[in-house]
Amino acid sequence: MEAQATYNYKVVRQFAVMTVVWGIVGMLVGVIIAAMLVWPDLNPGLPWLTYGRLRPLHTNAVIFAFGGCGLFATSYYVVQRTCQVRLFCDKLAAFTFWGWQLVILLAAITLPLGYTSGKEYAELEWPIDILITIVWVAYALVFFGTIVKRKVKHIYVANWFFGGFILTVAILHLVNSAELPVTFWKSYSAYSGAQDAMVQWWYGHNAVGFFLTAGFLGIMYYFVPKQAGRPVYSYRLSVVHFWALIFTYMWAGPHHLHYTALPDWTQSLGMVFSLILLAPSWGGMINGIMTLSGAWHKLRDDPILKFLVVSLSFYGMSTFEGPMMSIKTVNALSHYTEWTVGHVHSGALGWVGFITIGAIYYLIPRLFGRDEMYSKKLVETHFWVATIGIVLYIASMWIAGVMEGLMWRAFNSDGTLTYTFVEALKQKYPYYIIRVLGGALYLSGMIMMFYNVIKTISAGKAVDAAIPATNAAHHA
Amino acid sequence: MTNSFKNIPIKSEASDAADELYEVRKKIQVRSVTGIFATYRWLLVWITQLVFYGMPWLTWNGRSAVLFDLTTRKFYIFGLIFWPQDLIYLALLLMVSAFGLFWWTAIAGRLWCGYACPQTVYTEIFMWIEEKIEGNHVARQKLDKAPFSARKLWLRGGKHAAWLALSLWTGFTFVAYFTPLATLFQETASWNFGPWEMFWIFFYGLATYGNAGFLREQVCKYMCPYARFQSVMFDRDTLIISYDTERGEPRGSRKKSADPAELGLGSCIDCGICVQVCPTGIDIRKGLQYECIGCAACIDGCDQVMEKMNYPKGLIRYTTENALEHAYDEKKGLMSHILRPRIILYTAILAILVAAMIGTLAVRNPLKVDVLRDRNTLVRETAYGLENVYTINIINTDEAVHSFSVDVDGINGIKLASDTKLPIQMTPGSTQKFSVRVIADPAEAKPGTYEIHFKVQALDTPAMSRVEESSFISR
Amino acid sequence: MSDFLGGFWSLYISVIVIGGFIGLFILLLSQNKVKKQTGEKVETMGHVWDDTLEEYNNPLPRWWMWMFYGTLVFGVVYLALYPGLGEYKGAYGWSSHGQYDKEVAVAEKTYGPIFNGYLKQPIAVVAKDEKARKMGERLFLTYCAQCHGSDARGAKGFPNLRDADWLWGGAPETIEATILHGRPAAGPDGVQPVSDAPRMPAWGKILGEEKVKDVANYVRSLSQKENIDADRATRGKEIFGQNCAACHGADAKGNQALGAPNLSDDIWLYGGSQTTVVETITNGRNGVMPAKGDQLGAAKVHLLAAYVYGLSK
Amino acid sequence: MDIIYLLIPVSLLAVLLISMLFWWAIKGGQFDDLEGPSFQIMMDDDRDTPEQSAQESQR
Repeated sequence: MEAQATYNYKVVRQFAVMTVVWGIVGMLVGVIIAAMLVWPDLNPGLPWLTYGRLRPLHTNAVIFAFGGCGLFATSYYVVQRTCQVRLFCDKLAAFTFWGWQLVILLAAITLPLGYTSGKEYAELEWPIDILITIVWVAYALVFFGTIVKRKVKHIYVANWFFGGFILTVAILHLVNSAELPVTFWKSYSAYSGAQDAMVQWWYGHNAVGFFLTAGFLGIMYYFVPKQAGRPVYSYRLSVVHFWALIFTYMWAGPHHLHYTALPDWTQSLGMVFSLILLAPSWGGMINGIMTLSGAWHKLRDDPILKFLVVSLSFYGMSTFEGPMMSIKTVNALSHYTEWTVGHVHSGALGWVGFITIGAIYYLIPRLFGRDEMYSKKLVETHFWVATIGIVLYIASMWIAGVMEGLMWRAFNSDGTLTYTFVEALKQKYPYYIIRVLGGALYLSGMIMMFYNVIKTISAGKAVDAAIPATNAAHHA
Repeated sequence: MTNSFKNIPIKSEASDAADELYEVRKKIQVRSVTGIFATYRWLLVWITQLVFYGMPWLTWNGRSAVLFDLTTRKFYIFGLIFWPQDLIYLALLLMVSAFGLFWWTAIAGRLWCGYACPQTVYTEIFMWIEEKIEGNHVARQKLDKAPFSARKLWLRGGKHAAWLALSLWTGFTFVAYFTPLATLFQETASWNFGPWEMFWIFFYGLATYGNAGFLREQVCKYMCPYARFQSVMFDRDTLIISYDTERGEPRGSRKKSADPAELGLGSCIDCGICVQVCPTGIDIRKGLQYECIGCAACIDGCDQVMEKMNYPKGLIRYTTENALEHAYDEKKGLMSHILRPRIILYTAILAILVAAMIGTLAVRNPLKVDVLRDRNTLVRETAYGLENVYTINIINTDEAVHSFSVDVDGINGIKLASDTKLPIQMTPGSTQKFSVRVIADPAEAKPGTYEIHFKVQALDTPAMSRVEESSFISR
Repeated sequence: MSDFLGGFWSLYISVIVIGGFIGLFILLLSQNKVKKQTGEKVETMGHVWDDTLEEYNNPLPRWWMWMFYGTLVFGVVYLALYPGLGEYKGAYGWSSHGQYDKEVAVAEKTYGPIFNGYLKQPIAVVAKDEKARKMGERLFLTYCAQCHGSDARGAKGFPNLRDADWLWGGAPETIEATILHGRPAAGPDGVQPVSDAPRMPAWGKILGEEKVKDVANYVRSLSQKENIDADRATRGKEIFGQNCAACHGADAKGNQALGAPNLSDDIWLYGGSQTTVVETITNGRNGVMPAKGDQLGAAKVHLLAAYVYGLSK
Repeated sequence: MDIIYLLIPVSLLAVLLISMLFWWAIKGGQFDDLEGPSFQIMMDDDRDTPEQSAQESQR
């Protein structure tokens, strides 16, 4: 028997560690700009550290660096384990790792310098867009190559979600980054006016829909059953909700542009399909949470399971809040207010953050030949600190958003507006402080995680698990 | 009547019978129960519903005591009037209730679900109506199976009519929090509700009717996110309704007189009452399940049977996992384990938050002031000195007329001039924007920016004053 | 006008949307029945897993299915009533323009009577009504304070409205006309004449630096006493007569018909120091008061005019 | 608005790709057994280290 065939854990290890690193960087920038909203003269006078430059760095860092590396790590791990075959080509996988780190590095340099294409969540300029496309094609090749040479006939549902996420993000990136380069660091979008806004927010919402939902549902469908030790509640539902989710999410973009110059029919379609999205999203939540029926007692003393269950609860809440907010009458109050920020962060910190943290806590011991994390107590503390952080963040932003909405719409007996914009802004001051506190708590949780991960790694050694030969033959 | 899905063996023979993907919900006819915990629950039902139905009827110097007037954006709660700017109190209230939730869940599990949640309260009332009209649970099961007849129509019709009446009254009361009751009665008399009022009366009413009449335990089993959170807050020292397997097993029915030890039986006589009284249709003897909403109906039911069998009560009781596993002697050690560091921490945080809320409400200043610098002219050079222009917005949220004086300090010799007559008189709940000029002697105010403070003071009540900061630019 | 370039696109959208709805209905419908496995494949089904699982068929909560159908049905009904399927305007005939117009009409209905009540009264009378003054002040703070300052004392280049010194005339009707049609007054089509040459022409090139200084000194000498260069002033008076008197009048009292300011009072729109006066003459000035008629409507302008008129009383 | 001449073929291609993928999935037996896969990942024990599984396959 030639050397025991093993999985390629090397690239998974690299991405897993970088997930925690970029998580801290992205959230640190987040806490800084949140503090800048409270104390505007916080930046040391350098143009690179002004709010305008750091905000895109924050969003790109937490979505594409933290979320991206998390998805790379988990998708490579899950596709190998469920197909019981090594990654398609190790060198290409290594290329995707170093390529993605290069993209992040370039973003960290160009965004503070102010090179931006001005499209939210797609601010990176055209040379980096091309690099992203190349890395993404390599990623697709590795992922689907592994699936093609799989040894298990059935493709597990997590791979469907990962595959859907990869293909759709490719289309989104290509269409939204269609821009005409003018200089090496400047380009202009291929679309203009309302069409540009429409394409941007079709991309914008589906960056949330596919990058931060379909991808992470893939993580959920593998790590929740494995951590709970129970199979997925209803495998059939996962198929129904997969196809319904990826079809309907594509339509939801216009709910970002209610009451704008977008034609009425587009806004109506955006609203209707966002409402239809409620059922498929909740299908995922039910499937995840019901997987734990029967393993409920494990929740008491397994902090990783706590992360996964609470992330599913936040997923349920934010995907209920989303369709409600996309209803035009509700949107009339919530649009442009902090309520949207509260909704985004209940999804981002609650769902995306917690499921990634749970998956990384699951992976690190296995990747480094350890039985469990260095300190389980620290994971428990991380859970509580982070949960309180999220509750502070979203509660303060919800209330600030509702207050802001009410104040903007207040008018006097003769029809003139009661408050000027700056008065509503001034009233949000205490809520901004609570938000900084919430963000700081969540960041401190990530730092605890980093310490815990480093201690686990130093105690363990890099290991590549073996591909079980027996099972493979049985299922060919 | 255990849940029949639980024990389907893995069929290996070929059959193309099709299972339903969706569970056809089996209607659970809950057996009514009396006992200490049932009385507590009905006590909570009475308290919460008296507050809910009663509050809109109360009036407070001429207006309804509790009113959330969305059109004018003023929220009246007895003496206090809240404006959008006061939503910080809502934030504090949310945090207090969140930590209250963490606090009692860590102590005794799903108290909220079992006793005070509207879903439980209204299901309890709807079940009481159902019992009064259709008889006990056995009669209701018979009625379910009974063929369609005049009597069935009469009973069912009566029940649903009563349910609908109560639901519409609930919807009406809910809207009465947003529109004063008096106007609401006029509108019902002439049947010209506003569109939103019409929507909310029927939507809230039908939601009550649907949730309490039909969905019942499904809301707790599938829909409620809190059901997921609270399980995260349990730990081994949380009081949970649990069946003492050690004492109860092996279960078996026996004659009252027989001595269980002889027959090798535990205390549980397998009468199944604990399953029949359970609103979510689970069997508590299978240990902790997330469907259990902690309503303690099974404790009451089982204790009644224990009394009849004159066994000691408490086969099913509030106890902690550690106590069950004899980590400590339950009789003596229970209390000390319940008051563990985690509970003390929660109590401390809760106490701070409640103190903060009451404190800030007590010193609440009904005067709000905003100072907005004119943005187009930085400084105006005049014969009598350097001049900056400000707009002052005074909001008097008090229910009395006040007159306010405005003065400014920050640069010596600084003067305030206003075209509006000061002190300015403000009617209750009014806002007034007026422009003022701050004049400084160029000798005193060298070029640069100075921090100045505006002090707005109610003449009749010293407490009602605000100091707002702004900047004076001189050239 | 329709949002579509041609009928094809409206059809294109409607087909995809309806196709999508049907697809979702079918997907949901087809998955309702769980078909049992038949024949030989069954033993791969009977997976034995270390935690012996007696649950085999995990049923789904039925309300989830009804919720899914519910949202689909709501979508169909909504798209029937509201514009969604391309050109189809929806049975309800709603449009965002329509909603805006309706809201403006409702606002008109509630506030209209208040304002129209004052529109009928002459400005002088309205100026005395305290309630009207308060409303006028709020309108002023919302629409005019940006340039004239919240205390209406103006700024460099924006007239002070409290000092009874009027460029175009202080009579109530002229004030109302100034606000309605702006200065320079808009023509019947509501468009104000825009000329690149400033209304106060730039005399710098024509007169040359020295002469400009002379005129500046003369003009200042009419109202100020200190640091006036007497002989420059006398020379300036002569130059003033030939060039500036045409608009500002021989006695430099100004001409309200042309909006030429009175130079003999010590009130200066752009500053009264020697340097600013020289600058004004050299480069000229082109102050424009935007027409507020269409934005605010006659009733609000009437109230504003009364407020402004009352300021200097 | 002439970007549409690029977008139409691209979207038709995408629709074709997706329907082929969906068709292959149905025909390729991906949906035949919808209970098995959920157990499958449970049986995949990712706890053991290479040495353990090495001895396992030698046995």
